[in-house]
Amino acid sequence: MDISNGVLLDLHRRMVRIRTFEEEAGKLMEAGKIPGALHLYVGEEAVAAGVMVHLRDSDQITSTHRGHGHLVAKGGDLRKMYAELYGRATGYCKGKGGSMHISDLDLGMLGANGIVGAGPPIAIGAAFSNKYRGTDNVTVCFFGDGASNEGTFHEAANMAALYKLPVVFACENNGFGEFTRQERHQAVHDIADRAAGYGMPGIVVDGMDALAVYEAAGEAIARARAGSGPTLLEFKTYRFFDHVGIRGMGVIYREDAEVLQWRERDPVGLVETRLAEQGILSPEAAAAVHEAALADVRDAIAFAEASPFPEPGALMEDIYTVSRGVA
Amino acid sequence: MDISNGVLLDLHRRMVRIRTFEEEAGKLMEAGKIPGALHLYVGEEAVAAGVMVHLRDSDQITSTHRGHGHLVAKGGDLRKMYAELYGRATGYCKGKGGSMHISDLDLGMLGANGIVGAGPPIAIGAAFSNKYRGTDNVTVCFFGDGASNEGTFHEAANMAALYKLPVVFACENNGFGEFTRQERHQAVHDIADRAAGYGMPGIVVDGMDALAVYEAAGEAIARARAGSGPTLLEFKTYRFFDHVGIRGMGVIYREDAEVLQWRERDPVGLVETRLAEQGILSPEAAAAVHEAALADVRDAIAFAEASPFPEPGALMEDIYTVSRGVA
Amino acid sequence: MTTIEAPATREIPYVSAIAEAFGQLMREDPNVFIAGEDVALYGSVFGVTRGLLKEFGPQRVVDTPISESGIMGLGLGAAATGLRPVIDIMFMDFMAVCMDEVVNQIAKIKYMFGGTARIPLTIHTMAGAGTSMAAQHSQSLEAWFCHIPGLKVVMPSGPYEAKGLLVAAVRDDNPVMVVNTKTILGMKAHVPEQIYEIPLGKANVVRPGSNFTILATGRMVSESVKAAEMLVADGLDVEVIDPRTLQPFDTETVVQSVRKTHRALVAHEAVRFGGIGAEFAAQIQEEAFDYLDAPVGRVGAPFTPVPFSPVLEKEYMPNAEKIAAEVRRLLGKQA
Amino acid sequence: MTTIEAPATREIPYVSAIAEAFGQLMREDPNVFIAGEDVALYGSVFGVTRGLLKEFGPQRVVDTPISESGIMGLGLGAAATGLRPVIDIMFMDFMAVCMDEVVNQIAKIKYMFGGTARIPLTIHTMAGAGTSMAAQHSQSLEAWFCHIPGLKVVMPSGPYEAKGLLVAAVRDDNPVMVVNTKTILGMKAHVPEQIYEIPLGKANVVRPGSNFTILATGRMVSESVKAAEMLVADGLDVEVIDPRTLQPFDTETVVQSVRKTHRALVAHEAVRFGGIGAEFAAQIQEEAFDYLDAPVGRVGAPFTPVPFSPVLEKEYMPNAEKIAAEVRRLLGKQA
Ligand SMILES: Cc1ncc(C[n+]2csc(CCOP(=O)(O)OP(=O)(O)O)c2C)c(N)n1
Ligand SMILES: Cc1ncc(C[n+]2csc(CCOP(=O)(O)OP(=O)(O)O)c2C)c(N)n1
Ligand SMILES: [Mg+2]
Ligand SMILES: [Mg+2]
Repeated sequence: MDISNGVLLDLHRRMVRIRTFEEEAGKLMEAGKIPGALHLYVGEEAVAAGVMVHLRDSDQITSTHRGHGHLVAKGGDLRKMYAELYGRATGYCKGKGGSMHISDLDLGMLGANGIVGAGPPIAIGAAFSNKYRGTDNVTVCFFGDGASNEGTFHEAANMAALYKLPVVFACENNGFGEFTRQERHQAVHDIADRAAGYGMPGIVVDGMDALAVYEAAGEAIARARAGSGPTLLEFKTYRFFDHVGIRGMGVIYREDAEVLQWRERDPVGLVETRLAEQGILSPEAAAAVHEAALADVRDAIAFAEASPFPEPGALMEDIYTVSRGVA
Repeated sequence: MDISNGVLLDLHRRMVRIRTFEEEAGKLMEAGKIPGALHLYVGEEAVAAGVMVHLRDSDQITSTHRGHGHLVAKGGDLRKMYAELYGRATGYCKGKGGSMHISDLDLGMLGANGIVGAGPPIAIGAAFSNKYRGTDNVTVCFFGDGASNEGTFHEAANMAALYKLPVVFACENNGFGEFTRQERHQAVHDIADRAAGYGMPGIVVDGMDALAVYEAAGEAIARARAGSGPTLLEFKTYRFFDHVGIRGMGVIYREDAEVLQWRERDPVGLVETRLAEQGILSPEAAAAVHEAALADVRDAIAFAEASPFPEPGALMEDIYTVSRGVA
Repeated sequence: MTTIEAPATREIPYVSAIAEAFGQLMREDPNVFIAGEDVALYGSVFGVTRGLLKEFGPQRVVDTPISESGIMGLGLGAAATGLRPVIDIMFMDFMAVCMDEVVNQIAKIKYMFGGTARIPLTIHTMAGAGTSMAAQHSQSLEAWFCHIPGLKVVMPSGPYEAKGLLVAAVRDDNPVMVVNTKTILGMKAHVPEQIYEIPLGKANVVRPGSNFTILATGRMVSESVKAAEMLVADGLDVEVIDPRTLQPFDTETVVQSVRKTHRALVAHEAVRFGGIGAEFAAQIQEEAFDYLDAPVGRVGAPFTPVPFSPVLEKEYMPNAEKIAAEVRRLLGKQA
Repeated sequence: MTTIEAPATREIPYVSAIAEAFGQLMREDPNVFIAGEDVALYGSVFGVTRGLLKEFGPQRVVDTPISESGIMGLGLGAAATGLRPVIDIMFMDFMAVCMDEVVNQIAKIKYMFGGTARIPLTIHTMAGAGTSMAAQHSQSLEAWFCHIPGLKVVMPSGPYEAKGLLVAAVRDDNPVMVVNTKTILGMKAHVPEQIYEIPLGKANVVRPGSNFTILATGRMVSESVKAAEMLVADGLDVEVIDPRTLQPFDTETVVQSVRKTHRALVAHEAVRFGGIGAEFAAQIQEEAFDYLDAPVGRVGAPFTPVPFSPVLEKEYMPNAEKIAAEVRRLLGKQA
């Protein structure tokens, strides 16, 4: 696949923004500034970025409990995101959702989700709607290796193939469902092997390599957009941090050596090396991208911290839509 | 596979008993003598019989809403079955379950089930228990093509392969989920193709041919019994009658010609031809099997009709097990 | 609409009222579609979608695989992106297979997203015992859903309500569950031919009365009217109220009635323990305590799964006789 | 047991009481096993199974895929064939993903089979808000299960109850759901070291009192005791009752109390509308109508999904202050 320099730089920029967003969020959580649980995306940036560069605002995604990376990559407003993590009235969800429910319907981000496996059925609904309304929008459904064992994935995959829906199933196989290693939660090595059972292509992709992601996602999305039906992409990736929070090593369920080995293929580092080799991104330019991202994140954090908490009355608002004058 | 004459005759006898049981039950339902809904097994007898000849009483099966054939084949008491269909106190479930909940725990028949897709999770539980208790019992999970689209099948299949449980998934693909043809409920032709996605063998079997069923089931059951894990068997079969009741032709969702074509391969007829060719079963002997089955079924019907309805007090019994003196 | 107004006496069965409402709703709004198991080619096992496939085609009348979670999620995703889906779940018992989509997703997404989502989704299903279908095809589980903020729940008591509440449900911009009762699908009553709405959240005084209030849902409304007739002989002038919408519940209408009648009973087909009648009874005594001359009674199914055998099922089912008997028992308890 | 009796004052946290009970139950019965997500290697995200894998091995402490329906069905199939499973569902909200197994299968199989089955299965889960986990990780859904014949439901209010009720649940030959409250896992209290049972179906008078009854569940028990202390200043001598088992409910103990105190309030953390408190309130007014001087009040969560933001969640949560305020409001309504 031919990739323009602009796209390559865009990919890199999105990844850096995710990385920066997450590292700062992790620190703030550990410092007790962000309440609740944060599931951080560090190590998996290539997937979100490589998929999202193909999407328009009118294309939708469904996300997971590990959803910040998806929204950052889809162009989410960092201020509204941080404000949401902080539980402030200015957040994406007015503070009512937090990390696990962050969403931006205007960007087609149909929500992070606290229920593992909840995304696939919602994604096929959005895809059904795209087709019904005669648009050529595409829906991408992100889900984890752990989620691939929920019945909802099965039902949605079958329906997507049956109805030839414009949807891409993007499995982020980071090797663990919480603290359970893939080989202890399923007997197959490649989740992509499940695609054949529904009648759709299943493709294994190096999820640490942004260009590989870009290429595979591009084909699957084009296929969906053309009305040729769904694809299951399995991105082999790794989460550098813990399931919740930032501690990535010294944990009971994996060896530090394994973490270090994966970190050698840090997706941000990989893409930077590649772009440097191709003469597209100098070390200085790369540093500038990081600095800009950090500035944006710091600005977002400052915005969040300066934002008010929701008013008490907000508790009982937004439960029902006012429908023809009646709440 | 070498099949002894005794086994062949046993197979035939079980099939005839199912056929007779079902045809008479269908008539009685149409005559208004049996309340509720009957899902009849006529046309699919080779599957139940071909699987069940391999099973011991201590092996379990989970069944479906179309469960009579399974229990007849597993050696169920026809009197108790008919009494249950009639809602009598002498029935398998004391009249509380009816057709959709017929069961015999002593024979390892863990129940027909009114919820499509409910069987697979229960089956892996029984298989887990067999393994836990150090037995070499096997559990066979019957389910339909329609049920193969429920998430429960997916979850159970994954867990069975993961834990290498002694279970066989026996998919009775009769081409329809209620009134929806297979090609309108899934995009794959062979449900057996789903097996690879879990890490177990998947095999397509001619479900009208009792010997083919016998052979495939024998291997899968032996494999499970030996501790080598689960298998997915897909039996291609056809239901001669309607989804509920006996009307098989003149229905909106399929052509009569299709029914007639499948009826040419009537599993009972097929096995009788085969046994006649092999000189094992003369036409007279076959007729005698039918007569004996009819006599047993008539006896069962008479028993049911002569049986009392449950006493009113029975309504509030059998909800809880009396546990250490307390209900 | 060009149809000529039918005579005010046009009587049609409950099942036809549903089918008619679906047709009219789909005609008025191209974003309305129906998805469910065997709703298209077969016209639903209850007949509630008969004829729709022919008129609206397979894109808008969608047969699905047997995948309730998938279907319900499909409805949600479609509703969140501009459509107005009706999701048919054949038997209410099967709601247990897709509870997450209904309760954790559909009901909560608007709130979790800070109000940005709009989920105009109708869930359509059939509840109730009395057809010898046993424990997994006979439940009335409306209490579960009434307990969940973000959902609305309606329960029609006859053909007129079936159509009017369904229209209101589909037109509403919120998720609404329509709980029909399968044993009254054949019940006939006057149903206007043109499309009309019964406002959600408003109770209906079915039979006015002065000295006893029966609050009944679904099939129990007609049974309560029968009970009221029986109780005339006891010198009682029973008011029967049909809340029509269970969530939001029209406390006001009911409480006003009880303040007038001083005695009340709640009747539903669901299991009595933990049924929605408990909520209604609790509210009545909270809001009309000083007016009550007797405890608020409740009639519901006994605490057992639904039995198959017709003799047991008959014993199981709440009905007019049991309602009347409970009213008499309550009066014996009167302060 | 060879352990030396610990001093009567041994205080351990709720979470350790659970883990201790599991260990002792598994020691006494080789048919007891635990399955759930991350219960083995990780010892559960709440720490309730810590140490068990080491002692009992992976056959009896089973990490599962994220497949709640599969796990719950596994428990059922195992229970029906002679084992005594404990199925851990991490958050009670996830019960929505496996409702069919719980409600249509586990609860009903015995009855549907005419009594031939025995399902000694324990479902163990965590309910409650207050941890900034938002709408899908904070619900208290016990009312759903109390409405379902065939299930038993317990809700421990502290460490002593956590252990004793869990032991009773696992030893019981019926399906029992144990609903813990995640925010009191750190609460410490006296817990006997040896294995002991709290009988199912028996309420406990936590604090005797003479002129007001508060019936509270789970975390609301300790909050109600606090409220009772606050209300001393109002001249109230509040009796606090913990039903411990919600299904079957010990009506007798509660009604006796109300007949003595003449006023009552029910408190739980679940959403008030349609919560189990409605059933309790309805029963109290049915059984003690003549004794009541005021309506039976109810405290529960407001009718909204659980919000994320700590300021909103605090507003959401029922607590001692709100209970005391409601008691005072009720007294104002007194007849
Ligand atoms: C239905 C449900 N079950 C369990 C959980 C608890 N849980 C949260 S994240 C998680 C692991 C998910 O694994 P995976 O899908 O691989 O995503 P990852 O966390 O690795 O990104 C689990 C079990 C949940 N949130 N929802
Ligand atoms: C969860 C659930 N959904 C829907 C139904 C209604 N229903 C009963 S049988 C059936 C068709 C099942 O098809 P299949 O699994 O192929 O079995 P078959 O009837 O063909 O033997 C359906 C949809 C049900 N009983 N349970
Ligand atoms: Mg993972
Ligand atoms: Mg079928």
